[in-house]
Amino acid sequence: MERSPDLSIRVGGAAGDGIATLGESFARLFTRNGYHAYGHTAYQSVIRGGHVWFHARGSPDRVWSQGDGIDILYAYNEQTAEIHAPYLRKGGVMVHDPEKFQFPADRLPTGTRTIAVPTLQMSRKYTSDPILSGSAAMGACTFLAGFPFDTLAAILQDNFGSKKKDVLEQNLGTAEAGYRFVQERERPIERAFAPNHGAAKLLITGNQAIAMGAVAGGCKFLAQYPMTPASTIMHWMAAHAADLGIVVKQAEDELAAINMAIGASHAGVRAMTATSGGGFSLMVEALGMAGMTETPLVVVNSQRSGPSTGLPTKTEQGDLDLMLGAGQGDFPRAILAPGNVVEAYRQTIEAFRLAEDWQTPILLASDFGLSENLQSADREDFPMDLTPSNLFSSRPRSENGGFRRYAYTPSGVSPRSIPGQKGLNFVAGSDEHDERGHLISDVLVGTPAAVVERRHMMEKRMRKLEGLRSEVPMPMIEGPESAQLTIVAWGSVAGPVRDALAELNSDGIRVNFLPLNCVFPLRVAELGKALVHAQKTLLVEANYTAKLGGLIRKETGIELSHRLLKYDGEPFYPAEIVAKVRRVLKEEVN
Amino acid sequence: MERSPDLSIRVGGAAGDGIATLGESFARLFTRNGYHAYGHTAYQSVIRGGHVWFHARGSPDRVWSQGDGIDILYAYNEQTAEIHAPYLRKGGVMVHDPEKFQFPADRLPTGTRTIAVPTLQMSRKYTSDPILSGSAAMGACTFLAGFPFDTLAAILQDNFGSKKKDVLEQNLGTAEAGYRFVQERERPIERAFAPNHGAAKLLITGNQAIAMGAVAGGCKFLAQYPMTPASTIMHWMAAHAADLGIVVKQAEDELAAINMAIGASHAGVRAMTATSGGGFSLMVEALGMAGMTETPLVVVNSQRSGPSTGLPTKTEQGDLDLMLGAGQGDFPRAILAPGNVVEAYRQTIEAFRLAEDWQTPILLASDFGLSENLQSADREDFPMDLTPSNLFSSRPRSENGGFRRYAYTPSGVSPRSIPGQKGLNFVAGSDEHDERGHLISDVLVGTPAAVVERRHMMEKRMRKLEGLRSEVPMPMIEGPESAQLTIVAWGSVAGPVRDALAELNSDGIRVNFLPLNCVFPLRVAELGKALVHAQKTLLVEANYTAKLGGLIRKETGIELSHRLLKYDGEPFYPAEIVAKVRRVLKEEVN
Amino acid sequence: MEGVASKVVSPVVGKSDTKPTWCPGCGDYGVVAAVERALKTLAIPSHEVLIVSGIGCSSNLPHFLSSYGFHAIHGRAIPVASGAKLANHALTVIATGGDGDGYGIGGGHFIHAMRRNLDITYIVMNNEIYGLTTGQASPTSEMGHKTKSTPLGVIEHPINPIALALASGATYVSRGFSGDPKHLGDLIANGIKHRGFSLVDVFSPCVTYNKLNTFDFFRQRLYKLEGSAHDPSNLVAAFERSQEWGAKIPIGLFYSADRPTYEELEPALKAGPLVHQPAGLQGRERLLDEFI
Amino acid sequence: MEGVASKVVSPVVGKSDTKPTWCPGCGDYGVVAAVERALKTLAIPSHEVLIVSGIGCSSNLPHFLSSYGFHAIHGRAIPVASGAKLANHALTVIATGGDGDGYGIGGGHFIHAMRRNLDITYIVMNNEIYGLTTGQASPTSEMGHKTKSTPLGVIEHPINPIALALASGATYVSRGFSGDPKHLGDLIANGIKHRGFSLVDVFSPCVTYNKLNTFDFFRQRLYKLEGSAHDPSNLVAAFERSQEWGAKIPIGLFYSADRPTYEELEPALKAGPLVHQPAGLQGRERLLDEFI
Ligand SMILES: Cc1ncc(C[n+]2csc(CCOP(=O)(O)OP(=O)(O)O)c2C)c(N)n1
Ligand SMILES: Cc1ncc(C[n+]2csc(CCOP(=O)(O)OP(=O)(O)O)c2C)c(N)n1
Ligand code: SF4
Ligand code: SF4
Ligand SMILES: [Mg+2]
Ligand SMILES: [Mg+2]
Repeated sequence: MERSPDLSIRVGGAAGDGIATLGESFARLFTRNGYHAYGHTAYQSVIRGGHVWFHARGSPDRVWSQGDGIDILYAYNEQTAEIHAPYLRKGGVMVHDPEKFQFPADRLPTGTRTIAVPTLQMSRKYTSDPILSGSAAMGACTFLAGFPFDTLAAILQDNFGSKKKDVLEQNLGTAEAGYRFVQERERPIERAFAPNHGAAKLLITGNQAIAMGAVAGGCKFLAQYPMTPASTIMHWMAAHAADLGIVVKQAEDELAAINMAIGASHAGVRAMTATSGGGFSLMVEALGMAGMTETPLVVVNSQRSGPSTGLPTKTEQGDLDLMLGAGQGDFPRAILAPGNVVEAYRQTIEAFRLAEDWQTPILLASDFGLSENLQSADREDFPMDLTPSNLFSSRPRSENGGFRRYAYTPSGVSPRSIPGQKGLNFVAGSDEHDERGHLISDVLVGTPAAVVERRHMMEKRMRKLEGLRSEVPMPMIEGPESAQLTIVAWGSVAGPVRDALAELNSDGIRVNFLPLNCVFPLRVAELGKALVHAQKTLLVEANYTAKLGGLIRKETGIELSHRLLKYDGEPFYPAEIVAKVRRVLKEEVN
Repeated sequence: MERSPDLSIRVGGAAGDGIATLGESFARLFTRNGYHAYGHTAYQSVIRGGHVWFHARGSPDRVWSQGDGIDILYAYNEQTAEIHAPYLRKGGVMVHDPEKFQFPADRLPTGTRTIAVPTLQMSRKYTSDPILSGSAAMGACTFLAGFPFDTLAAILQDNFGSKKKDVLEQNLGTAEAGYRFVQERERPIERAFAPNHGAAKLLITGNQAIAMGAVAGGCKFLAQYPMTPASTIMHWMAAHAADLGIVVKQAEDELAAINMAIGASHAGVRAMTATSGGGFSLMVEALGMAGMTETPLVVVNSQRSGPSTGLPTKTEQGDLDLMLGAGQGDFPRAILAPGNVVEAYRQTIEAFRLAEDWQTPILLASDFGLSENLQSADREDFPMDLTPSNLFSSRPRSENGGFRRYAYTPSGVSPRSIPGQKGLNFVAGSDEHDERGHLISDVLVGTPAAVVERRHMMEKRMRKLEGLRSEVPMPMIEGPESAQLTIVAWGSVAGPVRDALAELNSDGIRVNFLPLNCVFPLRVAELGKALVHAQKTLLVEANYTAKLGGLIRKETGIELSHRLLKYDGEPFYPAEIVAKVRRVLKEEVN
Repeated sequence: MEGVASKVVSPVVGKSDTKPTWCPGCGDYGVVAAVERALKTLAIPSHEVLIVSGIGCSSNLPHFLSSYGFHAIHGRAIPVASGAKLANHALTVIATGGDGDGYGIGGGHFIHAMRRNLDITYIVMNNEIYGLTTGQASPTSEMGHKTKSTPLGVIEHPINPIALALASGATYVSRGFSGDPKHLGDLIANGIKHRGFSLVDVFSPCVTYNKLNTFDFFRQRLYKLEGSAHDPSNLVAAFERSQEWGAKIPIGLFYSADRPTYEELEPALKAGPLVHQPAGLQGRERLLDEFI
Repeated sequence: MEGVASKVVSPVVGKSDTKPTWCPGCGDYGVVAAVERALKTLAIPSHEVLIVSGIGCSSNLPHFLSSYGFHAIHGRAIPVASGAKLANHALTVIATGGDGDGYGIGGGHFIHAMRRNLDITYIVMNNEIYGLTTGQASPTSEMGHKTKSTPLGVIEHPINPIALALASGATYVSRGFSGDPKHLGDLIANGIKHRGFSLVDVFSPCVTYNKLNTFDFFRQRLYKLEGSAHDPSNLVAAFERSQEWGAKIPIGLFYSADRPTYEELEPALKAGPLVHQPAGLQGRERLLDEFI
């Protein structure tokens, strides 16, 4: 498989310089011209200042991560040049304004060069605020990337059209000045793309996909407390709430958020909450209550670098043990872990289905990278044809002698009534209870009948775990069937692994990939089968203690033979994975 | 090894009937006469009514659990007779008052009988409150068990001496009436004990031992929120706080409790909090903060039957995954799991030492059984010679250019200063930071130097986990060195296992036992070595999903071959374990 | 008749088939009777009532009435009730529990619920002690009260739930007494009728663990605001009354005000209870346009 | 000179070697300056001051001063500060953070800390928005305020921290303005001097995300209680003033009262700060007698 060359544009500056807007616009240049794209945002836990950057990568082929290397770097300030210029690859250029800083050519990698653009001069025509200079540079980069000014103009129109009229005019004017300035002096770089490669693609973050997927799956209620990188789920929902008929409740804390969602679900409305590790920690107790009361619930945990407050704007897969162990005692749960925006949409829908069918909490594990980075996709990737049933309008049969909300059944799933439905009144309780919901923790517990009842009720609930196991996504090998090495990863780390795989396979190296979209419960039999033929296995995981590796060993006895772990907050780069695979395979030869 | 026969007295009634006091007094009959004893309390999540019971077992040998079977049953009410009479063993008697209820002899196991005592009649001499009738029965049982009235009189003196004078008189009078009534008509039962077997022993609960161990280990600050079965730690501490110079703070919730303890520890005072699963769930976030800020902390989690509120007065080992996963991201921790009151005392001291030496949170896992049941012990079991250092008076060296609170060291442990110490000011932060405690999450994160710094700081902290691993209690086989089967268990389940082992070994069956007093980090090498010779292994654990078994497989790859799991809230009975071992060994023969 | 009404058939709320497990003489018997009386008076069908509680002796209340119930975890009755109310605001939602549950561990939710003004009635069985955990100090325990956790006496100023409610913007703030179930029933009924968040703090003595704040203690001290010159529309006057403690302690309605409820202001609820609205994204493909 | 004072050598609290990372113009600059001024005035040695914060823009404050600090997790500044104060009540303990941190997620601790009356000074940088998480509504956001989480406007009554403090039994209740650091510095200094819990709520505008409650907004409305007829020993009058919002908004000292602190009442602290007391059980063997 030949891969077409990709094109990467990176822009860096300080928080407040409008870097994210510039970067997203670059990503959109790709998708508007019909290319696949990936946009990686790198910012800090500070509102102004510091150093932020955005990396936009495009390709005629599907891209799964930020890739490796930079072709066009726009350095808004000197720090950006210092930090990022070393990653320019052959034929690459750095755009900067010499009025802001000088950058001697000998500090650039060989085969790369700078292009000086007087961006401040161009923006000064309109304002003394240097932020406008970014648009001039954007114009310059657009030309260098091979795209027509029209595309950029349309993007600027979308970005600033709703603002005061002169804001748009100023941006358009400066952008055009930058474009024309370079057009007169330069040619597009060697890797530049041809315009109009195909129909425009969508560009979407994991959080937007999750939020939209939730609504598609029937969610009508979101209670959340802001926390990076989960906040934008609430932002998207809030922006569309009135239109879509969804209650979005910013709660006073995460304890309230999850308990509100449980209350709403109990009352018959599909409900979700979303947070990151610190907030998820506060939800642990209520998660167990959802398990005990058998209340459907979807909880998104978008992981960031821990422990504790850690690095709030950096990625990690450090919460697996937390999610596995959340809640005292045993109750059924599943943990889905989508690997890209399309899976994020679909698995959120699936999370709602599983939560409802199995009447238990379902966790959706995201992370900073998936939640906040941008990925291209097609309209067809987001089917909207599902019609979630109205829970209130279907009701279980009434029974003589009282409704048995927690009736023993072979599957463990019992008939559920909704408050407001006549004749099916019951009390849901966080204490242990019998089939009708009556407590057995008070005047009964310890008596022989209650001991048996308790055992049966535990077994009834835990049967649902086996049911869940048979319905969660199947582990499926990607790439060549028989391979020298099988890579195993979960969640968004699938992105750089897929890019690495493409490169390795196109180099003729037989490596394949087992992405886990569901980390709990594991389909032990299928997983064992998928791994049994692997000569070597490489676990790629973004945490210190190889948590998925531990879980696989715990559940299957299989110890993956090699590991590539990262815990510095940065995403995996495909090249790191490629290099590791080569090292592991070389070992074998020796 | 021949085992001497034990003697078990059980008393049952409703909450409010004074059953616990009666039961504890029976246990004390044993210890005051120099016998070993174990007292099992069984109550419900209700304040009055329902059914409660207490089981007191004595023996000339050390006993580790409530054992099996009943020799003397005092049935305060009919329900007690119905529930417990079936467990009377040969030669056993049931004491009851026919005025309360009749119990036909054919409902008793063969070889057992009832002894009718007019307890109400005896108590009516003083009061119409039937609660006094229990003292009459206690007198009767004391005689039947072989003990002199004097011992009982002394116990009653201790129980009621501080109350109004006539309360003591009434109890003494009724007890003596009961004693004399039976003395005139009966002889002590066959298994009855001889009085004055030796010097009086102590009788203590796990929670008392933990509280006392904490103080011995240097604890000066306890912040707690009430929760069964951890509340009595606070009660003991509160009762002794003024005398011992300890601040006991009942907080507004568990969030406050753990954060207060962290604040106190930061300020240089050894601090603890204690709770059960639901409250522990609320402590998860702050636990990570203690890990990140490297603040010593001891957290007791006394487990009860989950999930959620579950069975608040019943035992389980269901929180292992919760404790392992508590907190987003990775940080070092240890989980100690004492198996009896003496270990509870010593390991609490050890928990304080480890927390301080490794500057990280140490969890002490207890459970309802260990926390609330009574066990005999000797004074020498509770050494009080440790002199915990004063943290404030020893100070690290000052440094030029600022104190490096989080200095990189080979062990991962850095010098620690205490607020109030001059010239060593620093800021402890829950965000990632550098050696001096400066944040790297804001204006630095993502820059090349900060990425390296982050990696180093993670590695520094995680080195402490390896240090901890080398200092936690060693797994040591008990019983015959080579055996047909090795039992593995953790925490208080060691009790019934030890009793079962004694029985099996005295029957000539070669079984041994590997108790785990530390479940995390596991000493992987030593554990592997201890298990490598085991022909068969039996995991005995009080939860549904065999959590310790999973952890052992995850860490060592070893899958224990057999399991005995219990999740109905009741303690393991030695006979269940004996029977299971016999079944497992029979398998082999077939 | 009431005594045998079964959970599933009673048209209005009555006793359930579970007998209360409280200690004989516990104040909470008076409260459940008052709730039952209030709901009977209002004749709300039993299946349209949801009673949500936390954990504690008092929080067992939902099991003893024939409505729908949710017996949640300690301290979280209010957020669970809030979620349920937002999901179906046609339901009559009552939150209930103890002083530890509501003012201790649940204190944060308490103040936020009141500013939020959801149409929920919150009945707190305030016995100034932790009952179910066998007698520790509660946030409303008086200074000096000796309990298992404060053997030398409480050294903290107690929470004043009435003052707190007034400061938080609650729109119906009242206090009742378990020993006067008729008056209490009226306060509860009026609280349910009130549009917005209603607090009914109830002196509900724990006869087992609180030997200080007994029925007698209250009988000697309580007086009714209804018979006094108090004007329940005057916030500052209500705050002043809330400070009264000692020989004379007021019960009754401290304050009530008319303010739109959260449900009324929430745009997504204009189309009726959420539970009856259609779900999903059918026909919403234009949503994707924002990602082009 | 102040500018270069290093964390470890300054005898009294000065700036640290870390420059504030707040947005240019952020109200919090005025607050850190006021804290520095107050501590300088009181001349407390820098190593005897512990500043504890939660998480938020405002909660970064401890890093910018040369004292000891504890930058805790979101919402938990008060319990951490309380534990530290109980461990060593010779320390000057200041808790600080934002409105979300203190009145939102930390709301429960807030009300309990005030009734407890530990000698802690709590400074809340109230910008009526969530700054660090980029602009969602906060518990003090006004009705109608459009934010990222409330695009159609806030529909909840805001928290009134002053009223809440008065209702909870706080013994020093004040409000300052970041735009008047001299006045604010005095409020803080007096709060630190006050024996017991002191609240200093500070209007500290977020220039990036709150376009409603700006410096100008406050400059046009604020007046000082000190110049008015207000009597800060009158609780009810203070409550009345706390309700003022609109054209005229008061700052200054609303209320102060003299009540024993928690530390003074705690028996174990009679022998001096806990941190200096001996630990362990040496010679306490008689403790075992109770188990015989
Ligand atoms: C998170 C958590 N912490 C602690 C407990 C233990 N607990 C159960 S009830 C209760 C307090 C009960 O007091 P209150 O709310 O006043 O109710 P009462 O029993 O007095 O009616 C506590 C602390 C718990 N169940 N969950
Ligand atoms: C448990 C938890 N939930 C959420 C967050 C995310 N978070 C960080 S700061 C913040 C709010 C900041 O608002 P405020 O306290 O008012 O401080 P400001 O930034 O406005 O000064 C939130 C929600 C967190 N760190 N921890
Ligand atoms: S302990 Fe107190 S509150 Fe609980 S049921 Fe008994 S009397 Fe009522
Ligand atoms: S975002 Fe607002 S609060 Fe945060 S630093 Fe900027 S101006 Fe200050
Ligand atoms: Mg109570
Ligand atoms: Mg704020």
